[in-house]
Amino acid sequence: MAEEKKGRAVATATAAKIPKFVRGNLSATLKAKEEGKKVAAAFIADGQDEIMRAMDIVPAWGESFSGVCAAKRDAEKYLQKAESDNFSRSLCTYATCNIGFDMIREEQGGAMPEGAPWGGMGRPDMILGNGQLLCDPRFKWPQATQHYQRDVPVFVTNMYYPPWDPNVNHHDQEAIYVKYATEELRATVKFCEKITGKKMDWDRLAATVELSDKTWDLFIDTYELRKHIPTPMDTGDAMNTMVPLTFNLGTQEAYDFYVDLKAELEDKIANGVGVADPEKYRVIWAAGLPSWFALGDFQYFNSKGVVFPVEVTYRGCEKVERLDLPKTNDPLEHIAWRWVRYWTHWYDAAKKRPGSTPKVERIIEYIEDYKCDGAVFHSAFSCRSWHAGIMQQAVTLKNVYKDMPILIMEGDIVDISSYNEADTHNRIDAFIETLAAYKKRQG
Amino acid sequence: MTELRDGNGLAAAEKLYTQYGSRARELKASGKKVIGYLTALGPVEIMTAAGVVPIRLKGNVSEAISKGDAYMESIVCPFVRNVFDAAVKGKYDFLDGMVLPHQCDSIDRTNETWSYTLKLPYWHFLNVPHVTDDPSITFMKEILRIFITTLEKFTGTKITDEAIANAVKAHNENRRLMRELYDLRKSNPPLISGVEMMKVLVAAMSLPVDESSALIKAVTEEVKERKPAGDAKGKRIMIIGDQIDDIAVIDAIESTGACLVMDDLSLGAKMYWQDVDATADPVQGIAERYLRKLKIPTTFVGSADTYEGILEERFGHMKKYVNEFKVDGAILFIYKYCDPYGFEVPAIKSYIEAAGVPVLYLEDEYSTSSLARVKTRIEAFLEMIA
Amino acid sequence: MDYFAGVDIGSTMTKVVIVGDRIEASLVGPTGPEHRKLANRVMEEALRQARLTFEDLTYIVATGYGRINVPFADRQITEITCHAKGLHSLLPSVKTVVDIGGQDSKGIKIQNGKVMNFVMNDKCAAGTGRFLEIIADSLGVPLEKIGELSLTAERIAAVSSTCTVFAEQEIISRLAGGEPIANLMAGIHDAVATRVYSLVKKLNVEPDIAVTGGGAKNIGLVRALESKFGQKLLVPPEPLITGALGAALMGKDIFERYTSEGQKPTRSGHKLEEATFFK
Amino acid sequence: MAYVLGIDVGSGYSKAVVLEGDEIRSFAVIPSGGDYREAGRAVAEAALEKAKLTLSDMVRTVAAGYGCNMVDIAGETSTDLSCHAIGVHHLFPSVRTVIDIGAQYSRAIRLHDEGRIANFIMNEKCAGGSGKFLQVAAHILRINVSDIGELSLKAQKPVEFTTGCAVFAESEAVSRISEGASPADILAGIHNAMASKIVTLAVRVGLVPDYAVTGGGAMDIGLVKAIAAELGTNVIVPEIPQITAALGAALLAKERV
Repeated sequence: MAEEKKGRAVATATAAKIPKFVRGNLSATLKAKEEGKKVAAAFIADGQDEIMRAMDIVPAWGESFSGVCAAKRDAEKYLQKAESDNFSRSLCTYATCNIGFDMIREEQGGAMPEGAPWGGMGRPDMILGNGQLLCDPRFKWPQATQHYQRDVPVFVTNMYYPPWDPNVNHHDQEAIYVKYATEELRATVKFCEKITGKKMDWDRLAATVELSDKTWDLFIDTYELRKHIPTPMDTGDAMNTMVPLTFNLGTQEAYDFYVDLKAELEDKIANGVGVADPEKYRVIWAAGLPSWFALGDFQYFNSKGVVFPVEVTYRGCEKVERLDLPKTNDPLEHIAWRWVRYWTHWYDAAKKRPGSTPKVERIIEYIEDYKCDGAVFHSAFSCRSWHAGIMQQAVTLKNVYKDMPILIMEGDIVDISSYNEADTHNRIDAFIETLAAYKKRQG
Repeated sequence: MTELRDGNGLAAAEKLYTQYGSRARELKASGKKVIGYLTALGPVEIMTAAGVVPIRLKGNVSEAISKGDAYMESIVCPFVRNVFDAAVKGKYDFLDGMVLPHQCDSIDRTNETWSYTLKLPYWHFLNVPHVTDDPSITFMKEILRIFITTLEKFTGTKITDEAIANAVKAHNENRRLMRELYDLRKSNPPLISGVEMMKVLVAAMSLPVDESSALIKAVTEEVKERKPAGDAKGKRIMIIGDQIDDIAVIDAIESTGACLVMDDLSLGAKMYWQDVDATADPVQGIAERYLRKLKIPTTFVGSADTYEGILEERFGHMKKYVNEFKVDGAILFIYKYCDPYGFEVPAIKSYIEAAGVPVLYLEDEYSTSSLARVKTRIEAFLEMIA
Repeated sequence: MDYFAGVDIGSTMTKVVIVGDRIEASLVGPTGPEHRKLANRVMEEALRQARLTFEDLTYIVATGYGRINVPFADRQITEITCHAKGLHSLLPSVKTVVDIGGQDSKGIKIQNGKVMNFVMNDKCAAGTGRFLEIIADSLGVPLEKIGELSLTAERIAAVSSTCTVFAEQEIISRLAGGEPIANLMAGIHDAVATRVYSLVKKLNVEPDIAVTGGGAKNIGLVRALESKFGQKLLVPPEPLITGALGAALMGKDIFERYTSEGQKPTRSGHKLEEATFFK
Repeated sequence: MAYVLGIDVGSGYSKAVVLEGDEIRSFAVIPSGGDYREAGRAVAEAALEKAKLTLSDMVRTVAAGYGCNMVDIAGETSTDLSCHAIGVHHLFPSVRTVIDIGAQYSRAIRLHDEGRIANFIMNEKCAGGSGKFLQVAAHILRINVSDIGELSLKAQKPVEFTTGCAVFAESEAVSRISEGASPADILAGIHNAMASKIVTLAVRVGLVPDYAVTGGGAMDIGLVKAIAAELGTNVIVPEIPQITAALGAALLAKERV
């Protein structure tokens, strides 16, 4: 029922530390002033994490804050505020929720909106956008925000990777993309130096990049423990445990978090503790951001013996050695290579399977490695970037696994008006029955 | 195509508008290769230089999306969905290939849906950047060169810089001619109606550049002959939006006695106001035009020091139009699910209103299903500014 | 004495108002495919009320969703302009009008009877009277009762789906889940009020605020709107007829403007007849 | 002889089937109204009465459908999707794709050879293509839903509907009527609009013949014809298309005996 707050689906003790991370990141934006630090409104997976960390710039994660508003079912008033100035209800609700919040704060002369979740988010000194392939709001949202915070400078960089084309060898294009991304990152550094009035400490940046490489590796090592049957950790948890990687990359805390998580998972495996008991079906969360206001649905799956040992969403990294990055002494060029190679990591595999695509190859790899019986996609209506193209992925997947059950759920990341619990559970039940029939046939 | 005689330019445009793509179909039958493309970012100069027939794709606002829904999400831009639906239904069965320029998520994220569903012999995704700094220009040149090579591979003929330079000349001329026709809208009442103009704009984007230029010339000569008729009471309206490629909305405006005198549409002024500079390396000029000159919301602009300055960079051209074409009111017509335009609405609206021009903001699908409602809004807006 | 008629054909109701130096007659009849062509019947009835003949009418203005279907009207004007006009004549202090009709919800900013700005709901039935109709219908509660019913709620049972059809289903299952009908009614009124409020908020809202249209007859909705706007809302005595009244008054203005210039306004010349294209 | 009972409590109607062995001993269909628990009881009683039996004669009872969790007289529950699959397979073993048109949802269900559910798609945020469309049509034309099918067959030139939304189809229909479209043309237009939406769902689960159309919508001959035309092949319609899920539930109960 809409008015009940859903508890997050957290099975691991380590994941319970996540709210601290999120609160910490929010309060950092509030404390920055007195600590003499600059705050940058920033977006996840924009390749700028290490630059900010190395320059003591405090990131204000709009997506995170909107997610918190959604999880607390507190977003509607901000969505409406944005709507009142003609922002369409069909736009990215991460953005409109944040913009609505900013609008209220600006109207109050900077005073925090009353009842802002977890104390709210601080006013930025700069906005770092990225007109990259990840989504349009990453450069439109900063523009829209600047309309209400006219004194806040906006810098938008651009990082691309070669588009998928089965008839083209993307390796021939990598150099162009890496050169471009490196120059764009360099421009980001220049902008940050201008705003902070500090010079970049290149050794510190190199060290930060090294730390995030280590974090990437540790993250994958940790998550690959979930291959174990029964799986010790579910996607419901992963929607929490992604926080350090996604929002705190390049910090020791992030690294340490996964040390703890890894230890806990190893312990669970040793004691044969699984997410669901008994574990009946293993399903991949194949694409899509979750409905932050309905994370409890993962528990609903688990309660019926369905577990998600793996998800594509928020697994924003790979074992660095698997990317086999060319050696370079320029940390920015290293980030660029890591960027291009990560986003094109499944291209070669896709070439080997006519009719396939890299996105689908990634899903196939996980289905095989994690022994999955089915796939669930989530399509959020307000976010084209992650959710347009899902039907195509599902179709392509069906060509490989003929009768494997696939469920495409529809909802949103923030806007609860798209959600009907009874209806969602009804679909989940039917999906589980298709899983049953499928497993039976598999024998 | 129908021979252009004096005084039948508009009739020819009408025919090409109602039977969209008929000329490309003819040319295909005569052995030409036809390449479809989406949006104002399709580098027509290069396609022309390659000797293929470029046609900018449109949908059909009065046809409900059906077959396409089996492959493409309904959260995708309704324009893109409608064009895709038309393609799936075989309306563009004469295409040899397609070029999808990276304008927005709705195009980028459906690239595979398009290519894997339509399975055309030639396919290219042109990865146009969203920012305009020098590294981006260099990058744009690189991807244009990649585009050129794939076209060469497909057609089996080299695309010389000379051919590109000539194509640039032809398209600059085409744009000059269209601006000349736009000038005839400055009189009061305008010599050419918004509905007629829309038909010409649509017809023009379905033709090889020389035929397009010939058509525009013929229309201009025909329209020049007209004498400014009657006393002009009708309000002078400007429409702003992306690809509005049907007369339905324009007719809704003009049937109330107002006249559409100017646009900032992606198949109108946005297309025809900026030429390609003749540069030593012709690709340089093309890169600069598409990246730095085109005023579209998917290209980030923000180099000015003040926000006011940035607004001028982004929307200043609209203020010029307002003055040059004596605009009384502006209609901002945005498609649902369009992030690039959607996030600009408050900025554009307040900017134009600050210029003393009332703005009606309409958000709709690429469909006539709600035309009656849209019409009521437009009429009320005109009653309001009367 | 000159008499002016306004005909407002909405998606669910047809309204006719005749004015001389006062309101001579005002009538509300249903609109349906077979009714709306019979605007002439409603007009005949109104004339009978006013003891007038069609020939006594000096000028007729049609408004509303079906305004083009009134052959005997001399002029068509949108309901937005007419609502502003009509309401201003009834409640001169009002600066913001919230009109909740069968298919449309509107917000109108007015200044001495003129439209300064307006907004209309997009092609979504949420936040329109139709939403309430469908819900009332599916729960078998008479439409005129749901407002009262909602006021007896001990709490507002929030309804999450905005889409009319799915909200209907959500409510049915919530009802089955034991949620009292009154709470759910409060929930849907709150939902409609919320949609209408965020729509009207696009105007810079100034008091006094009035509610018109079928929605204004729903006390539950008016209360819900008041809690959103955080102030008392005015409701005209006959909230359904403001559009038709405005149309009649617009006709009066047009006529007087012409005569002051020594001209006669052009009439449609149609007799009081059905819209011919229905035959 | 062992009797089992299958109940399907849908958002529009509730259905019950009493099974004797493999034979349908009796069935009942009643409007669900607000209270699913009550609807479940009532429809079961109606069916039992026809069979001159009581609940105590039932060895097992399975409830399915939107309100199945409310039905207290059932031993266990299942989703109506699987039950449709089982019910249809029982009646027509050759069917691989079931198109079910309910009051608010339309669904395409793919069946395994042995009649289990392999895949399914339902209309999501949009009620276009659902029975709601027909209710709306009946509402504006002031006719009974049951008369729609026959009337639609008289269409001269079906109206082209541009909206998919059931609620706004109403305003579109009204304006088409005002443009002179006949009720038959409107209905045929609505059927075509629904059919193309529904078949789109079927495409998404993978078109595999034979096709069966079930649910209240299947009682609309005009709609069934439109769907067949859109599919370009014949479709099978059960004698009593509304009760396939209830039948499936009963079969499930029998299986579990």
